[in-house]
Amino acid sequence: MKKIFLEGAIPSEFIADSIAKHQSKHSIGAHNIFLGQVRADEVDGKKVSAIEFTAYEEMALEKAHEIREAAFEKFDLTCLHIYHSLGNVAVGGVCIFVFVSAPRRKQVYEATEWLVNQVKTEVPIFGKEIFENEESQWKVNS
Amino acid sequence: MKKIFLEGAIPSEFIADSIAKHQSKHSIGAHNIFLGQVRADEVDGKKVSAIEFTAYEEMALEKAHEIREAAFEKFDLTCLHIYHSLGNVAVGGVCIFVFVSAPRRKQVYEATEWLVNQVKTEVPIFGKEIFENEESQWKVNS
Amino acid sequence: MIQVKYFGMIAEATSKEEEKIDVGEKPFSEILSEISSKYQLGDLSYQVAVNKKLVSDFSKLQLEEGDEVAFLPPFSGG
Amino acid sequence: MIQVKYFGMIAEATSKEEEKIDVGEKPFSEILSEISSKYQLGDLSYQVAVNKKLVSDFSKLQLEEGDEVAFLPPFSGG
Repeated sequence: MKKIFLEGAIPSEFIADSIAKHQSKHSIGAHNIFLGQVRADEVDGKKVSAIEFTAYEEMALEKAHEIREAAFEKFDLTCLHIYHSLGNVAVGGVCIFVFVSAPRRKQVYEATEWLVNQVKTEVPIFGKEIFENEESQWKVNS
Repeated sequence: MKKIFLEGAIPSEFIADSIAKHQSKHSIGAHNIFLGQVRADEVDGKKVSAIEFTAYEEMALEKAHEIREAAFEKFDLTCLHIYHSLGNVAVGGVCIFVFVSAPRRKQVYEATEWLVNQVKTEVPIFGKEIFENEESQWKVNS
Repeated sequence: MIQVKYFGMIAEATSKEEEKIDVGEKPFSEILSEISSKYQLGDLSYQVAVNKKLVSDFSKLQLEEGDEVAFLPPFSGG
Repeated sequence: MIQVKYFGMIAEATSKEEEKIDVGEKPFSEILSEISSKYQLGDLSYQVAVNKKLVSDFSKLQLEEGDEVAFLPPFSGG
């Protein structure tokens, strides 16, 4: 089962590394990358300062595996990667990184969108928004 | 007029830098990145080893500017960046980098796709595929 | 004995992340409602997974020794 | 004098990337066909830009001193 979790924010160097690793695959013509970044949302005058992520890790890995298999069935892809943060990610930090590669560009946008939506709805990850005043509320996906 | 051209392949460090620069923009919740990578296509038994790009640079910058303006009209974006290689890009190298950021993810995929298509059809850039045997042919966009 | 796991706002309500429960021959639905009343989960929204699979039809399910039951509030990754 | 620029496979056909041409009072369409026959561009596909704007209706256009005319083969960036 491929690992998907990283502790804390996903560093831009990690993303650069993933990109560089694909440059030896000469059948790839198009990459599409989605990054979710923690936004300083305001709720009733309180500002989000971080999101704290927890997960049912074993089930999440199984689900991510199923999603990968389904994506390869559904789209013409060369490879795909899903990464998600656990623990604390401060505003401005990247908490989800989805990376799709294919011979041609046609399907990569749709594949990325589909994958991000699958991760949000099917993978047991739980985000808690921490406000600057240290109050918190459970994140609700829209 | 924003600069769009880089000499040679676009390094993964350049992409990482662009990502890192956006982490201080706390209204952003979603990034979408498209990367075009030079493929080792085979044509009549000859294998592409690189693409050599030239451009009508002044017109390309004006066109890129118009495309940017149109994208901000059309989609709800916080910022967007377009970069393209000039000169020689070997197989596996990234020759186009389109980077879209928005408060929410909904429109970023479509905006990226639209931008990439606009660059391919509206910006006067010319690619010449160089084969391993040093023959060449002018690239045709599909 | 089964292993029960709680996540997110459910773990806040139960004040624990996991516990072992002796279920004997009780039907699954009865176990679920005992847990729900013990921790007053009635107002919370959650799904239940058994051995990492979401369960929609509780009536057909009979737990076995060593099963893992998880209480999962709405997913909010990404 | 106008500045004429050639790109991509057109520059290969003309064996030059730019040149200055004295056009006098000649209509634009005549200048274009002179260039096309001089370099045998007849079989090649291209668009023409004047001062960095693509021109679709040649008949209405009168060039002025210092204008920049570009011969652009199909775009193939990306």
